[in-house]
Amino acid sequence: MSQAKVPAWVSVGLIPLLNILLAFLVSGLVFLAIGEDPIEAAGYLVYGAFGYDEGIGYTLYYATNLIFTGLAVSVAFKAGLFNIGGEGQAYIGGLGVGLLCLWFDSSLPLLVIAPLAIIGGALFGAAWAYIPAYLQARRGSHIVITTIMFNFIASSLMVYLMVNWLKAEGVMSPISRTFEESAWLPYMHDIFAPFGFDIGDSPLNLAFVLALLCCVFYWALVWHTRWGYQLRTVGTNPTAAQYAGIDNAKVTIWVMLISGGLAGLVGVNEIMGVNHNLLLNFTAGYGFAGIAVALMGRNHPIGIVLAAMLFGALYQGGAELSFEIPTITPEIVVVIQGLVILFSGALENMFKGKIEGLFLRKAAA
Amino acid sequence: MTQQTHPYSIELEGISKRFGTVQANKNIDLQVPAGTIHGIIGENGAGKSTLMSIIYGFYEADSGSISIDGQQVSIRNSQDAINVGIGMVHQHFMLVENFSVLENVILGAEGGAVLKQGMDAAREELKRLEQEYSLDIDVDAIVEDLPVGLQQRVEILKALYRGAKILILDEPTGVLTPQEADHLFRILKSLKEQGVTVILITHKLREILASTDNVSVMRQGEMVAHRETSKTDKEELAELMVGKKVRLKVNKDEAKPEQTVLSAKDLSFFDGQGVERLKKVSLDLKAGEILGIAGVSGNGQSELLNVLSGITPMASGEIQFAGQTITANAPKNAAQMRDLKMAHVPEDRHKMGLVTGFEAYEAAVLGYHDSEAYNGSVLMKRSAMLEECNERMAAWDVRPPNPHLKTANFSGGNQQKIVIAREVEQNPNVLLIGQPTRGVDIGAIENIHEQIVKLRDAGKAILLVSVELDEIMALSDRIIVMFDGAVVGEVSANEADERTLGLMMANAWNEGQGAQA
Amino acid sequence: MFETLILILDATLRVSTPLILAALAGLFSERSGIVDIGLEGKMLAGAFAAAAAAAVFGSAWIGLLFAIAASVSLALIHGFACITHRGDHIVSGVAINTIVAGLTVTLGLDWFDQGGQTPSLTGDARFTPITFPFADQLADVPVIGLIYSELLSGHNILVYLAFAMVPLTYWIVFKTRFGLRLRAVGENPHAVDTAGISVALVRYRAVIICGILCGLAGAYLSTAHNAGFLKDMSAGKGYMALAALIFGKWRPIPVLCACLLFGFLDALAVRLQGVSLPGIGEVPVQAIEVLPYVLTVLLLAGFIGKAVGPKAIGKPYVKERA
Amino acid sequence: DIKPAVVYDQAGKFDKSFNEGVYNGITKFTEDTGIEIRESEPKNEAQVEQNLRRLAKRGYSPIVAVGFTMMSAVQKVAQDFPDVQFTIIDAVIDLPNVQSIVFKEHEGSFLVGALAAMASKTDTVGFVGGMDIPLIRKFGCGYEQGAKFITPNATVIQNMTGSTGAAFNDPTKGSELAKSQFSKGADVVFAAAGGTGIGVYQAAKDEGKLAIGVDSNQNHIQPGTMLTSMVKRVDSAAYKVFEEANTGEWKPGLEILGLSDGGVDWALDEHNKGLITADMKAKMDDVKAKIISGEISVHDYMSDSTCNY
Ligand SMILES: Nc1ncnc2c1ncn2[C@@H]1O[C@H](COP(=O)(O)OP(=O)(O)OP(=O)(O)O)[C@@H](O)[C@H]1O
Ligand SMILES: Nc1ncnc2c1ncn2[C@@H]1O[C@H](COP(=O)(O)OP(=O)(O)OP(=O)(O)O)[C@@H](O)[C@H]1O
Ligand SMILES: [Mg+2]
Ligand SMILES: [Mg+2]
Repeated sequence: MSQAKVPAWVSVGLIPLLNILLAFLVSGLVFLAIGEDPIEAAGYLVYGAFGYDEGIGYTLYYATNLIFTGLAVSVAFKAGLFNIGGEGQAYIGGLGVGLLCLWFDSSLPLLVIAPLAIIGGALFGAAWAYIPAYLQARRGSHIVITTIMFNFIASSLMVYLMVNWLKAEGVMSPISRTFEESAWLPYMHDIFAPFGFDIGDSPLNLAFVLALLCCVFYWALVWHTRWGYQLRTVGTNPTAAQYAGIDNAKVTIWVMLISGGLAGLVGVNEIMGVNHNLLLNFTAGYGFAGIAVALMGRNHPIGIVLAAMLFGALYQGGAELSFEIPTITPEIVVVIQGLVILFSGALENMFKGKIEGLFLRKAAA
Repeated sequence: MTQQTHPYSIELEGISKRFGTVQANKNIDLQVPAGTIHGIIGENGAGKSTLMSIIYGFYEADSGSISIDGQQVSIRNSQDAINVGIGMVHQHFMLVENFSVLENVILGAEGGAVLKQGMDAAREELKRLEQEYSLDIDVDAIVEDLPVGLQQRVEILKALYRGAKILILDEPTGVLTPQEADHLFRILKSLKEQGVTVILITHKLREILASTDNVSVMRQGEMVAHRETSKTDKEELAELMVGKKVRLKVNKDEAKPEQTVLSAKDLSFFDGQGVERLKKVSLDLKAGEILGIAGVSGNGQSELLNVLSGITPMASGEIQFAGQTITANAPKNAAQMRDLKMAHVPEDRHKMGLVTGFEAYEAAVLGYHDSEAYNGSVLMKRSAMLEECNERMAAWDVRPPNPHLKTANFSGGNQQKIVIAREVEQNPNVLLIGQPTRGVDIGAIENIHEQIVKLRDAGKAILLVSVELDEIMALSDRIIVMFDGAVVGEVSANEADERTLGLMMANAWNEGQGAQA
Repeated sequence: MFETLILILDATLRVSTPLILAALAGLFSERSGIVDIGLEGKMLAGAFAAAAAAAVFGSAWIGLLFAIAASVSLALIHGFACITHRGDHIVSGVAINTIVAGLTVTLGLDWFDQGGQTPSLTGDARFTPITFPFADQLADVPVIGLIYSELLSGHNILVYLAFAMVPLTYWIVFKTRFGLRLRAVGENPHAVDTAGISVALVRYRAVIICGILCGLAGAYLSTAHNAGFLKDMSAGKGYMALAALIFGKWRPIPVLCACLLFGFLDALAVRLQGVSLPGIGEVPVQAIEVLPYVLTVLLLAGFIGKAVGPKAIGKPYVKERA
Repeated sequence: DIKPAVVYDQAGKFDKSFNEGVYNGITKFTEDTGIEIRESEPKNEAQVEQNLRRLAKRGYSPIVAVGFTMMSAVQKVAQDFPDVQFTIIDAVIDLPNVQSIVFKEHEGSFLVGALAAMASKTDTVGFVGGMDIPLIRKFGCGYEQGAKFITPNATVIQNMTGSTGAAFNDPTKGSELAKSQFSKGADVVFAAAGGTGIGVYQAAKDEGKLAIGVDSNQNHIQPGTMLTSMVKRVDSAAYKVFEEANTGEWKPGLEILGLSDGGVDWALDEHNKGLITADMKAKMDDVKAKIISGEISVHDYMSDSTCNY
């Protein structure tokens, strides 16, 4: 509201940094509480995440999922919608990817299956977001609640389908048969190998590139197209949007379709890139983590990539940590995640007022 | 009624208050003699409400002191204020809408942890108060079902129920018809007779002159003058308020109306609760004229603008515009109406006219963002938008002329310029314009009025909605009055006078026989 | 047939107890305007604290105290974020759920070395069934006997407490001063403020009550219904409670009915498993499991009647615009 | 010396049942030989493979993978590390460097089914399975045969907890299922459901019925309520794997453990001896001998995916 403005580096740099720092500080206390040395743990964490080729690969592999869900949450956020259903949309997106791979893996080459599966995953994810979106837009149902419900429904649906229809012959767990290799998205290490680079065996695959492309898509869409303009108008001032002749309901629906589609792409990474079969629970909480990623990334693609890498590093570093120190469970990473959401999301105003006040007073003086 | 021990019922010294960088109150002194009605006037944003909210403990002052009956008191929250006998009727009512009148009145003064006995006692006490001040009301009615006039009574009852000796009313008549306002002033008078001190904020100099004993004037956060009401007049007060001589008249020639460009027939509209907000409204708008719509706010003017501009769909009726027939079954949305060259400056620029989070150049294309001028095949043309914004900022003297500044960071008047420039520069055939000068200072008002008249003289049709009768009378060539969602009268500008319009606004005008009682 | 029905209803009571407690918890919070998606986390924390303390001290009651303490602390964090710092209610709730999901397992592993579980609880470390007088003698009386001895008798204290909480909540919310202020603050906090009441204080009290009830729900899970804590044992019940709250339109009695309906469906799902229904055939368990969620969506879609919450819900109370 | 490692499945090593059995075995091995065993508890699919791979890379061998869920990961990693010895329990992988250990759970289940029928006063016994998979049906089918062997007109109520991995870790549901079976007249219930069993035993205790444990000897969990446990000696199997590796006798291929070699059995200890009369004990010894001798042939559900015997 002021003529005196808070410098940008304070509001997008200093304050978020302080919040994250605080989250890590409190995480350190948790380590102390369970009798572990937080410095040593941090050492393993960092080494596991960035210390060697394979570790970096894993970090980026986790980040891939988080970029998709982070973008998904964020794009809906831009239109003022809280899509908490990324988990279910990713789940159903994966179903789409899996079905296409199962149908076409023996008849089509990768070059055809890959785009098909990507579109399929996005469409399935989008379709799963459509119903909550429609209900929000046309009937005013609260999207937070409906998307949560749709997470549960997705999970029941998948169990039903896997157990009754998609389970492979002769295996115990409800997993589908493994796809033919023609439906495997190439691993990064396989892509680099011919050029003489050995980047270590990891699940990192071509879906990472797709994730980066999605960031560019997001950036162009939100800030450089008229759809993006409409979307931001609806998100910041729905009344003004109505005044401008923007159909709020339509925007709500299509932004949720995009959001669901982005979340659905998690399936490309997980199903086509890594597991090579359909299985249960491959979404592993990425949809929820996407909320934190979007928040921390300040709803900007570059921020989201950075935040996704941070969280990816936490996942991978956490796995390393619990591998090296078996008394630490990987769940501690979930705690850190939660603390990051708390401090940089819910408590974002804690320092904001004081610090901005400090700068404003300096500027006013 | 109360024993007066001190000449001043309330006394302020050096009150200051800052919101962020806005200095809303600057070192304010004020003395209100006991048992009087004290008026406070000032332009929008002068800091009147802020000052009153400080007295009532809603905001805490940055510095300064408050004395009640000569005793310095510390008021840090509303409870403190209530304890020293202050009651306040806020500009925006502070009522819980789905509570009954009784529940609203006892909120905060329940008289015990369990409601039952407190409620019964309150019922008795309210009966007494109602009789004493002739404040009739059904205490079991749900507040949201009551008309605003009665809701205001609930606010007054709330204050009296808590034994207020000082009653503050912040723009109580803004939402009332002149007749309801008269009733209010009778109530205030009887309160005064009972020894209650009343502080009254209003924009209407007429009311100040008619009912107060003293008047204080605020300008840009400062208290600039105090007058005994009997020793001042309209002109002096207006000048004190604005800080310079005010030309209350707009320069314009006789209108030369031409063909009808927009004609609405029997428009009806129902809101979300199913209340009929527009009742078969018909009007014709001609090229080259300004048609003013007068009325107390909330009588369907906003809804009319929204229906005409395509923002909300009509329930029934018909609009003829630009060779098109628009009906409930063949609706056009706001974007389509714009394509037909209808422009619209909405009543509320924050809520509707602007996206305050956008940079100015983005806000400057709101509604026209689909236009070819700003779009390539896929991406928007940022440079074109910026260039045009720069030009307009120069032409309309928007300050600061920075297209990258967040819209929120422009002052009210400059925000309004951005909106009006956007709509007028489209060279529309019809301009709908609501509250064009609300919250805009005198200098800017002149400018805006000039632009409106210029557009009319260029042969465009203008529909003007304003709750300021003065503005309506100064600008319009023809005036329609709305009441309760319907058109209740039409007069030409030459015939219009404040009294007739006021009565029409209260729906108390009967042609032929003049005013009812 | 009648006996089966009684037994299903009996199970319904057991299963819906944590839902009722959590939904009433949500009712207090949301009536005050604070959205609480963190019911899940608070319940889980309560379950963990109850089981851990009960395992250490050997007393379910001490466990209950710890459950309440843990849950109330989280409620205060939620309040600190949403009331004091005007944070987003949903983000805060998500954060709390995430932290608790990780922290319970982490602490559990550190303290008990059993893969994040607490030791199995026995004896006084659990709330055990209370048998009503003459329940056994009356068991054979037709109809009444069964209802009395099977359905009504033989639950633990927390079940009775949960059901007693419903009329109590009704009374508090609609018949007391606190209730009046609670409802008002959720509808129009400005009105409450200008009536000389501290908005923050009313809201903090509401979230504390919410914390207490979630603590009870958690303790029920780990020290009454089960005999120990298990990772993620709240299993979405917090979200279901939230759905029940909306389903019941933020009113105690309808909320109770919604919880009972969800509980009944759950109990039914257990018993319908593998059973072939006449005309339908074997219903997939998933179809029954998914019913509460689908019902909630249908309600929200307005097919069953629109759910309109407290008006100021989810909006931070700001006096001074920034 | 060998550098052995074990990878538990996602239920974790303290599941009071299957994984915990392995854990007990290796603890004993470490006590006996002083050889430390590297343990790892992956928490998701990606980590299973990651951890197997990392252990193999660091030169651990043999690496024991606990549970059928690890089958595909072991298959992949074993191919990439042909010099490392892998052992998988409960699944069969045909690779030159993989040893597969499976059990004749149907034989053990037959035994406890017989005991259940002997102890039942209502001639109705219950079975609560974990996840609905052929392996668990194999338990149920053996149990049913045993019960009907003793009481031909016995009623055997069977329920599965669910169709996902979570079904092995849902005591609340286990307790509800048990209660529903009790209400249908069952007075002995056998839980082959991992952590879910805890709820089943608790329900049995609360209602004064009998329960039968699984995998590890679970008699101590609710003494007086636990009629017996169908032990699947994963502990000794694991012990044996490491011992053989230590002495250089480890060899790939399929190993099937049943009653005859003590791979499965019923548990009798101080916790349940009060529940087992001399008669019952004698009868059980007789049945056991007959199965080993082949006089009783127990049908294996997994041989033809039906329970026709
Ligand atoms: N809560 C607030 N937060 C920030 N700024 C505020 C707040 N309330 C008022 N202001 C600012 O303080 C100044 C004085 O506002 P105030 O409401 O006191 O004016 P007013 O004289 O009552 O005007 P009006 O006649 O429009 O009611 C304005 O610039 C306004 O924008
Ligand atoms: N609602 C608001 N949100 C943010 N900032 C505001 C708001 N209202 C006012 N301001 C800020 O307060 C300053 C003063 O605003 P105000 O509207 O009182 O200006 P003014 O002095 O009346 O100017 P003008 O004559 O152009 O109306 C503006 O520069 C603007 O940045
Ligand atoms: Mg004001
Ligand atoms: Mg202004």
